[in-house]
Amino acid sequence: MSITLDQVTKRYQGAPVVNDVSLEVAEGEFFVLLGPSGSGKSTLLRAIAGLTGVDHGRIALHGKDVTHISARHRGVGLVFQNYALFKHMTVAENIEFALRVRRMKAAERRARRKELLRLVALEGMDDRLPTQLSGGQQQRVAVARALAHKPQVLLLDEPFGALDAKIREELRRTIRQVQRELNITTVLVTHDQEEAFALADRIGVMNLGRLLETGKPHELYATPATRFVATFLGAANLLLARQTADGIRFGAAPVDARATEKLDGMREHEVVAVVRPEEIELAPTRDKLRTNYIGSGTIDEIVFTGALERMRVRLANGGVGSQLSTSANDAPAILEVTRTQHEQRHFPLTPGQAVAIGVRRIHVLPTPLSSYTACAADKAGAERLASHPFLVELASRMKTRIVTRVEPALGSLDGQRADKPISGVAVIAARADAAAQVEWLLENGAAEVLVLPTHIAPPQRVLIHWLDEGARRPTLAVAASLLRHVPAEAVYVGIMPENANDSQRPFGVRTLLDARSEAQAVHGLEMRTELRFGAAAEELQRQLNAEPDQMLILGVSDLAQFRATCATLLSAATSASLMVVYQPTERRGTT
Amino acid sequence: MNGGFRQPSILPGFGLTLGFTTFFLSAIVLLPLAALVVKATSMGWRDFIEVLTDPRAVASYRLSFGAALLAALINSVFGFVIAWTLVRYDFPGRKLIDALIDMPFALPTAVSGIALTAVFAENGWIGQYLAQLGIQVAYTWIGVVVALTLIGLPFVVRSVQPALLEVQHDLEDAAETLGAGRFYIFRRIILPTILPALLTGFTLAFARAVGEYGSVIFIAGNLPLKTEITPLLIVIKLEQFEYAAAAALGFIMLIMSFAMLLSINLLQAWGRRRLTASGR
Amino acid sequence: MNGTHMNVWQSVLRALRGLGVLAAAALLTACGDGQSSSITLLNVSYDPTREFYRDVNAAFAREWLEQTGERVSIRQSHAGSGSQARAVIDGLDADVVTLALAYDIDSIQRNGKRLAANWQTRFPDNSSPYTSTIVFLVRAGNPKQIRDWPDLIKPGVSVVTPNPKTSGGARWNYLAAWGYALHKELGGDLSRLDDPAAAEQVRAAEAAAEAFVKELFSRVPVLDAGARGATNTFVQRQIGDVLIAWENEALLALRELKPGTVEIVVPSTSILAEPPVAVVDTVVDRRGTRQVAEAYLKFLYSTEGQELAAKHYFRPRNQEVLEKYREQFPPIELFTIAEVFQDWNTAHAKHFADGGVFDRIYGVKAQ
Amino acid sequence: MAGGPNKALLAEIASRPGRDTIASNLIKWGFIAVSLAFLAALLFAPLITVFATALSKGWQMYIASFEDSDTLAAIRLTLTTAAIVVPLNTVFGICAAWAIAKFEFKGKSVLLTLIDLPIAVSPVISGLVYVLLFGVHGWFGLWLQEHDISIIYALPGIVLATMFVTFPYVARELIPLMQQLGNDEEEAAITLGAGGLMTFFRVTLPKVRWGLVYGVILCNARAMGEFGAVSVISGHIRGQTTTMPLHVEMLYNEYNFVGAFAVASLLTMLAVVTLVIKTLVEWRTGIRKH
Repeated sequence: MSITLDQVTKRYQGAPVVNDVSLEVAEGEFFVLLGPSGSGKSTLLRAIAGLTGVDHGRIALHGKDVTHISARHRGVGLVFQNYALFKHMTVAENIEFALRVRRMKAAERRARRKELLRLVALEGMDDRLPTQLSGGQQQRVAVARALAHKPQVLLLDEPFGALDAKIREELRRTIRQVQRELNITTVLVTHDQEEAFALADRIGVMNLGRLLETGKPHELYATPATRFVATFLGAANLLLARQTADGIRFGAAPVDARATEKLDGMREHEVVAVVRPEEIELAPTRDKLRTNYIGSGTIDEIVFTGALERMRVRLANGGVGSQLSTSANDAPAILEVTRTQHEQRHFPLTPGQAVAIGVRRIHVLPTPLSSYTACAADKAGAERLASHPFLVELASRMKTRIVTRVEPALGSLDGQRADKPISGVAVIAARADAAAQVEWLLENGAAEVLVLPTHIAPPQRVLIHWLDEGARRPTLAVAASLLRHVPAEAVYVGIMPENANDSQRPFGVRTLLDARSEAQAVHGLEMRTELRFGAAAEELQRQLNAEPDQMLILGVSDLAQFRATCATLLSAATSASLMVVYQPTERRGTT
Repeated sequence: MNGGFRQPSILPGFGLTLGFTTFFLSAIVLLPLAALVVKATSMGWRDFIEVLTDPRAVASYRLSFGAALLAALINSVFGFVIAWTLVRYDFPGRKLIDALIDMPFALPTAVSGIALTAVFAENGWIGQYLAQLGIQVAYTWIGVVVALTLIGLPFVVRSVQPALLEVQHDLEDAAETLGAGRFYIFRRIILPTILPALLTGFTLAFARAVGEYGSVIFIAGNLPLKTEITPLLIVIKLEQFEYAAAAALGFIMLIMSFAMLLSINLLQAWGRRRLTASGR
Repeated sequence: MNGTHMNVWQSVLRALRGLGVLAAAALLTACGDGQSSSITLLNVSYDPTREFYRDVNAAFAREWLEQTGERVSIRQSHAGSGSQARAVIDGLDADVVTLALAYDIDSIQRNGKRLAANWQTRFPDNSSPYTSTIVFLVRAGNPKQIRDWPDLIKPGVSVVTPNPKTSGGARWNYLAAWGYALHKELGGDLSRLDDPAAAEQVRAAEAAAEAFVKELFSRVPVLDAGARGATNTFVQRQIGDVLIAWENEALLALRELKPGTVEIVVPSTSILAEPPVAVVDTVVDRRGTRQVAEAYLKFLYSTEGQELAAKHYFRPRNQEVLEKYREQFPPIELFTIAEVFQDWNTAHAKHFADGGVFDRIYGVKAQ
Repeated sequence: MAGGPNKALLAEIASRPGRDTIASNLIKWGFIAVSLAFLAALLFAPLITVFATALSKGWQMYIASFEDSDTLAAIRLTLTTAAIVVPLNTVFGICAAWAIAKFEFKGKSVLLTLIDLPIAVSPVISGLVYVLLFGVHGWFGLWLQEHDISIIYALPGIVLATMFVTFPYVARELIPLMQQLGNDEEEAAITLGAGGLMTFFRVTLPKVRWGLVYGVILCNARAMGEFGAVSVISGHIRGQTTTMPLHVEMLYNEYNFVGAFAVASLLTMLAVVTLVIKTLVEWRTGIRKH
């Protein structure tokens, strides 16, 4: 491996800007770090170059740990967004800088310089000053300069940011060509997905300091695992659906979903479906569709963009409430659709026209967190909860919605049931009888319950624990999903009984390692692990009290066990929020 | 007035501001200096030369210009170090020190002279230790250098400080990833970048020091041929009512300083043109 | 741009505007401040007389009010004697000048014609209402055993005196040393200077005097620009073993500066320093203040004026007052400028002008 | 103008591998030590001397020094002078900066040098030139005398000499700053229909206000502290034409060291004022950011 990052964390004033990033870049690979500004990608690049120290984790180049080696000895080439050429030196002097530092003989320097200038197509510019060159030429010089000392890896920090579109494309081609010719491992940082697709062998998408997903461009585009990647890599319609035994169901319309996974022994639940605009088919009537019908609608707006036609289609009643991008619950959903010239000719459309809508391909996100349902015994309580700042922030980051639900029977233990199953993440306010409410919600079909104290800040640290091994998978899935949207550190707390004997201890450590590797392998979640001894509830309570602004994700598979251990945890007034993940064992037990 | 004389620009106010500038400049600076020149030239060529080549005058040029040059050099080094420290490091009291740098401007020169003499005399706080080393500062040419260094210090620090603040960190980062050591970065990247500012500071410190009178006479010793500065010689001429001779000495100092300032300004204008030349 | 941001800026502008208004007001008051109802006199004097004239002014104003019923206020200007003379030449409207040496008033006469050539005869005693002489100030206990002029050029003695080129007082010091040497070489008979028969002897004596003064100045580590500067160098900085100073300066220093650390040594022979006073004719005539200006200077000769002079360590001309302060002013053999140097202009031309004796002893070539 | 380090940047640099070493700490503290030692010897020691002497006989004597009417007159004169000189030089500095920084014309370097020139002129000469102009024997002397106008040995002379000496400071601060900032925003304002004055007050001035404030502070400090030039032209009339620096010298020559250094210490307070202004405005702009 050419570049290996192992749980790299960098904090500024306590807040992590690069959060537990692990990554391997292969020899000769062109890797693109893609993310919005402030996602930590540039910081990560600077950490690889040695221009920023890391607070945690290791960085290795070609198998050699360079975490504590200064930038000047790392032997990387770095190209800056604003070129950073030495203005008082000529092109030749700029390029030879690294060679001069290494006391190379003048003749060799000259030869190397000529070679590099040929490589970046700037022959004969040797004696110019940077100010006499155009922006594109300057960046070429910067690339040549970064390559002069034959670095092991080439790092490019938004190298095209300051250039106009045409020169950008030209330079992009040059860089790709140079990279292929030298077969040099390259990491490029950009916020432009088109650029990433054009250049990358592999893309890593970063947000909020976390590396969310890595993969080949077309894989990431077709099967993203997260909402963020789905929407950041091109346009996407995010739709709420239910996964049933028959397939995906949008509102009333069941869709025969060949492309999606089976229910896999789980209960019927809410899922998030990604539908790319170009995967939507429009037809005059339902029977003219060659694909799965999901509903009907009217054309809202059409924009001509050359090769493609872009339009917004308002879904008719059938699809109401299933769309995530709008904040209002009962607003009619809008779908983005793009059509090719061919399709346009085949079925010309005008605004206001009614159409039948079909989908060619649906991708269901593996995330267990789909939407939030603020539950309270009365309307005011539910509304108050729905406008909780943290919840609102979380929902907007996840591009999902919050619905309110009034359940007068909430928390009553007299066996009164909810009239319809609770979907999405149930949210309740922290209060003395929260444990009973959680239990009631879990019994009524909720798979996750979020308990929110009135005043909390977004967590700096998220603790993860499950009371029973059976709850491990869903807990990790929820944690991974949540942590992609919260800039916090993840810590798995393993708890052994106080009186654990020596033979049990290695077992505990192994549990930790298993948990970590499963989180990494299955969910792409990097987390720390801590091993504690004592009673689970007390230990967790102690951990939560140790620092402010924490969150606990607790996996449960047995309600009796939950009641026994966590009633006190929930009734105690803490400043931490709690996410309970429920995986009933009885069904597992029966299979 | 602005035909081929200036390059066209859409900004207004050129005539007004340049007019006011030249008027004010003429009234406050050029007219009085013209009086000086006329006075100096009123004495006849032979006398003029005689006054300027008097061995005592020549000795005083050597001291005035030599000490001013030395002081400006010392300031260039230490002024840079101070500016660097103020810009690149954070330490308790930094802001206060930053504010105190301008002190030599506000302190009447006589006060600085008296205070410096008190500090550097053989029984002064610092002078007593230097005396043990056999170094006498007050009443020697070293004292002159010390006084002129104090006078010129703010010029260098205040010229270099903004330049250092502006040095792009990217440049240093680039140099570091290319394998340059810290001293190499300093020598090849930082120094060339701030050199114009340092040069300006040096020139101003030098120009100011050459003419300094108030603080120097207290610490210099004022022995003819040894520790007598040119401005003191001018005062002596005045005491003898030889206005023309005083003006002549003032004039020659002015010419030398002007030549120096002009050459530095031209050098910088040239440098700026070179670095911001076409190509956009 | 946001609100607070603008506010800061506006307050700066407001401050600048305020300054402008203040400036205008100041200009107006400055212009209106020409004449007040009472008579004002400007006495342009030199540095060491500040305290003395403060008392004189108060006493004279009282007396003038009693005699004439007019209020008079006297403004003082003090700086080096030479630069004060220059200021008057260049237009400083002094009603009276009270300077350190006649040469400076002569210069005013010569360069500006602002007073009559015979100014020095208009008041008694060469127009010098008080005198002083040159004495030595040494460290407490007189460790170097300095008693008289020859002791100043003993090995290891370091002398502090100001620069005769810039300080009027220093010229007295220089001339006192020169006069002493001549006096000694000529066997105490200064009248032989004018005796053509003794020309040979006088020439030898002059050579000896020059050698003496040269030796003396070779021991000077610091040539301060002014007399007070030299005193500070000697007393505060502890430079030198002996300070050559005016008697009044030495007495003042004894009282004002670190009492007990220095003492006065009176040499056997010294010069009679006569600080002259004069009315500036053109000014008093223009301003119509001649009467009060002359009364002011005459007041200096009155018993009260003489008492004040003695109090401020100047030797009074009035013998009765002098006797009263005898303790302060020990008898000393004094020679005058006229006896040794003819007059100030001659002395200045020979000794202090460029290429004169003083330049010569510092090795500057004669022109 | 002065400025401090960017703390976030410093923190990042300090975190770099290879930076948190003994060597870099040594260099850092070495630089600080050298700076402090140099400043201590050259700047702080004299400053402490000033304050130590001023306070050598206790606070009461220190305060009493300012009760003397001549001292008060000197302070008043100095403030008056500064109040006239600083605004005039500020206006000049702004005009000169606009003409020089915003336009390209021939002879710019010469003009720049002429503006710098007063720095290079010996203070003695700076005073003398006005004597040569306005003295009785000067160019305008006779005319002035006939019209009974006094310039030298009066406030106008002091103002002129001070103006000469402090002439370059505002311009020198502004010119490089405005040159560096370029013309883009002004040109944008003009194309949007703003007039020259509006462009200046709404676009240019807010950008360069720091340089301007600092230049004004410098100009003011220098105006209040000037000794040599004013000495030549003041006439030293007690309570009337003695500025603070001259008064300091006078008191010193009277062996009134406490009084002399008390007045001098007042002038050193200017640095404190600078600091306060700077901190105040930094604080206010700090509020703006949040």
